[in-house]
Amino acid sequence: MLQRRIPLLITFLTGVIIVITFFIPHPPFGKLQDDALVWYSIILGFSMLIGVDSLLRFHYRRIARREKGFGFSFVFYAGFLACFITGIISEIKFGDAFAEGTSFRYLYDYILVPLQSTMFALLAFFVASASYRAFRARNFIATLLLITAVIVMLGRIPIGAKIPGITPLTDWILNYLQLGPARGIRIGIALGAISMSLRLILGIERTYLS
Amino acid sequence: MMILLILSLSVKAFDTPNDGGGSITIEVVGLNGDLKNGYVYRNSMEDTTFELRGLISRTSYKYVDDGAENGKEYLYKVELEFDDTTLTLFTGPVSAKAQWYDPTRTSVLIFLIIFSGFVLWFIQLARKNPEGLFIRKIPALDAIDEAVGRSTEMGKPTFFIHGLSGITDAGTLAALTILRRVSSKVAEYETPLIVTNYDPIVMAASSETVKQAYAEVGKIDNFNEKNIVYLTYEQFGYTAGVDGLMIRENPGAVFLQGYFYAESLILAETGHSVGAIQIAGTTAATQLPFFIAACDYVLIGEETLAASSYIGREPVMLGSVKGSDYGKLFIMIFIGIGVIFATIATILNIKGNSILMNAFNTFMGWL
Amino acid sequence: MMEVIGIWIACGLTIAILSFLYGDNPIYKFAEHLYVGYSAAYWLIYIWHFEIKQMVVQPIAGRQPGAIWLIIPLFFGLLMLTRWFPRIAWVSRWSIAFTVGIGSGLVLTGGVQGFIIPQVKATLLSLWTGNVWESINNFIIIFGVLTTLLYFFFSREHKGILGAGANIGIVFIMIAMGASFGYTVMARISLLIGRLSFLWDSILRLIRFF
Amino acid sequence: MIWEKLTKIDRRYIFLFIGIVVLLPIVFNLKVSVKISDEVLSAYKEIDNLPKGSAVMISIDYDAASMPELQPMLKAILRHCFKKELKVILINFWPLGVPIGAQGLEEVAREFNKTYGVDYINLGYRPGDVAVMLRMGIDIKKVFYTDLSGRPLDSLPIMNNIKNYDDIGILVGLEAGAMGDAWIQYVGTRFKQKIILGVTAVMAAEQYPYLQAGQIVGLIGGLKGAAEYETLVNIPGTGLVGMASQTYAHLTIIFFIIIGNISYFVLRRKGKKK
Repeated sequence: MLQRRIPLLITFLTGVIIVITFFIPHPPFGKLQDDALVWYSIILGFSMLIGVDSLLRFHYRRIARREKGFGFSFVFYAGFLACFITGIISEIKFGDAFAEGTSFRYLYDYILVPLQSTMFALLAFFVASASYRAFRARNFIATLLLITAVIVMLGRIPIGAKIPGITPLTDWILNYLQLGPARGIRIGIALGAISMSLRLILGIERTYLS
Repeated sequence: MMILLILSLSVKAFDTPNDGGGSITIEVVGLNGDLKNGYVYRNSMEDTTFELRGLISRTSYKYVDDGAENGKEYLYKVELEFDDTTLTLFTGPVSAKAQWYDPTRTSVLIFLIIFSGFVLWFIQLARKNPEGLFIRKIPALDAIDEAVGRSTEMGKPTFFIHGLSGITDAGTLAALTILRRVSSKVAEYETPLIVTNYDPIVMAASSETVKQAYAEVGKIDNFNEKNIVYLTYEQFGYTAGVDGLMIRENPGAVFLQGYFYAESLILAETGHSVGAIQIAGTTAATQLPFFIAACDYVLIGEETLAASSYIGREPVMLGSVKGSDYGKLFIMIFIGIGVIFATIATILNIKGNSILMNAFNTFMGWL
Repeated sequence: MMEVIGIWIACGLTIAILSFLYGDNPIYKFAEHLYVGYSAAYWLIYIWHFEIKQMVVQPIAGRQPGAIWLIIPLFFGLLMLTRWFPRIAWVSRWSIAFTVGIGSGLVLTGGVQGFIIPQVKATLLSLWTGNVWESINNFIIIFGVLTTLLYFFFSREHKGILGAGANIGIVFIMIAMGASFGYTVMARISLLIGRLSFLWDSILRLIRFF
Repeated sequence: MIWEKLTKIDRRYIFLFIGIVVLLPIVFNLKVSVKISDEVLSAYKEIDNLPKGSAVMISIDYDAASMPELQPMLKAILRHCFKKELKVILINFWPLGVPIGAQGLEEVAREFNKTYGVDYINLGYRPGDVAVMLRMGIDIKKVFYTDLSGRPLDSLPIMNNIKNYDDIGILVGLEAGAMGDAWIQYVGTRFKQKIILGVTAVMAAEQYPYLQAGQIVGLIGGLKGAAEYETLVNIPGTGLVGMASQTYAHLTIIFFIIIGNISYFVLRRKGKKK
């Protein structure tokens, strides 16, 4: 009862209220959708404590048991503490850890930014290796994939403009040919998501509960 | 010229429509770009003073006064400054009120009723008559058992990698259904399963899902909460962490499910480099091409969302899929009729008859 | 001086992540563990600063009207913490159910208003516009949307007209996939350009410094 | 034999080639010229046709990761706005993008000798995403009481004539994520705001439905879009340099695809003979 029925009821009520208030501008309903987003992020904040705690324990265990590569768990702790401590200090000292000039920002600029953008940049290499492997004219559909990809790739660089027809063809593919399927896929996803939401509200879909 | 302009000017004050109240809109009608400044003053009908509220917008010729009290009457005075003259106009009394229904959203309401109607109707039908419901083949979902099986034969763990969306995203909930299937297979074969999480709420839900699956096949003792890993709520930190785990744990099967952003290809290429069978599914239309290029099986968009019905094959679920298909059919027919209407309207319009065209445009405006 | 040290660190981390291309190695492991640790703490500070502090603490401390409603997310947030106690961990399902309810409600209304209606509306094109090419392009868009939607019919076997339509749909889908892939290559390369420019500029700066 | 080796080529060779061709133009400062596409031209025209003194709101919805693509765009658009004597209001929906946006704005404003608070303003970041967008439709000053550095908005002359979206000529969203959809769905749909999106190249293909539906009036996609805009404004920047690396990298990838297909067909023919 408490474990299954109540959660289903909570989902039902919350979902229905959110949907109904969408059509009612009158206070206090009009703002409810916006408020709900804020509420969601507050709950997310609490859950993050659980998540981070499990991560800290994971590395603590590795060190305690001297598991293979446990030395790197010290690096993990160093990174965690460096950020956490500078964050707390900057928050107390300046009231805003994210302001320019705090030690927290210094670490952000010189540790997080390069890590983040280099990780992202790895994609340039993976895009090359994936296209080398995947774009083979194995059958009709694979050939289509390959041909459109190559045409658009050429059309996006200035040299493509020198091959007659490539630029207009690329523009035509992007503006018309791919527009229909792109729209169809998205309408499909939206419909699927709506149908899924209905199932959730009705309590038919309850993977995580039973 | 100037006199003509001024004679044609008027000012309107009305309750701002379709809102939560507390707001009155003042609109100057008949202006066309010569306005230098337009000041709006308000009198609360309690004394004779007019208080400056703000300026008329020079692009929309409107001012929205949000400081009105609901139900209280106000008078407004508008001073319009032109290059060579100033004009003062009065309007009111007017009061603000909150509306109980937003008619601009009627089309949303109608669509929701029709679509939910189909889904509910077919769920009801399925309850009464559970036989004969069909769902087309989705190869990527059939491959789940094979992938876990092969991973077991090779003595390698199975990886389930969640995307970056939270629990509020339909794609994440679909991912959880697939996780449910994967974990019951894994529990049955007694191979290790590692679930990586980006979002802590999803982690909690994953943990519940996997635990339930293990309990169902009677292997609850084999369930290890520590294998439901939380990494970090940072896109590429998560990617770096998952990549590292994959390279070191060397999985035989990798499931990439949920909403992904750019990291999709980094993860899929790393999974491929360790030789795992990869089954991906996402509602992120932008990332589908990369999964198609780098993975063995891909659930395309809506296929992901149909997964729970496909796997469970429960009549009510299949009924909802059927209802949703009818919703899709409704949209297609709607598009079809709309296109025919638009075509006829355009042809008539070219020939000089604009009645249908105007009707069409009115309809589009309402929609 | 701090900036020079920062650039050294950033360069080092950039190279450490790039080394992953060669294969797993201790330098990458170092960067990876630092990254996970650092960013986990970063989001704790982030959530505190931007969500808990600004959306919970300040409204309550400032006795803002409506702050009383924050009791709802706080209640469900606290329930989430029951995950620390395995025997009552199931209570956290209530919070999960609440967030699922919020999500379903938002998807139902947002999906229709924000996506389905505008996209369907944009597809209501005329098949004859007075211009042959424009008319053909309109037809292609409409045809692409409809056949793609046919591919996403699940409750009937893809045979006969439905089968033919769905097959055309998958052809359109693959063209869209190829176009999107080809178009994306550019972005991925841009990221690498950004990173390599940074490395090159930093090298020049460091050379000048010494 | 050689073809068999090629199909199983160690992907690290591909990585090496890509690294080299991207690095060379950066080191030797090579440039290429670009052709202008319609969607960038229409974005340019929309801004170009705004009357002098109109306000352009630019939303920085990206962080360092997408800086290589979106920062050249930001700078090119700012240069255009300042050249046309338009007022610029910068806001942020990605807190991590705040310093990036500020840096670009200050740099370009200095080039044009513009005055803060009169010609441009940086409102900074307020949490709440969509809620902030919606509330700005009522009154910007009720969401952003102060600018980035804490000055009250009422004390800055640029904000005198600006209350909400009605007073914003064009909204330019520079997007690396889902914020662009939110701008369109919430602000475009509800407040009838004209929107131009500048997006990373990966997202660009996805925006065409919006462009075609008239939900956005212009689209600038990726580094190429930035390079095109730089060309239109006639002030070359990092976008154009990057295009050279881009060109060589694309050609390298296409070269590898061709090699891959030749080896595939040669091997298949051999397989058939056997």
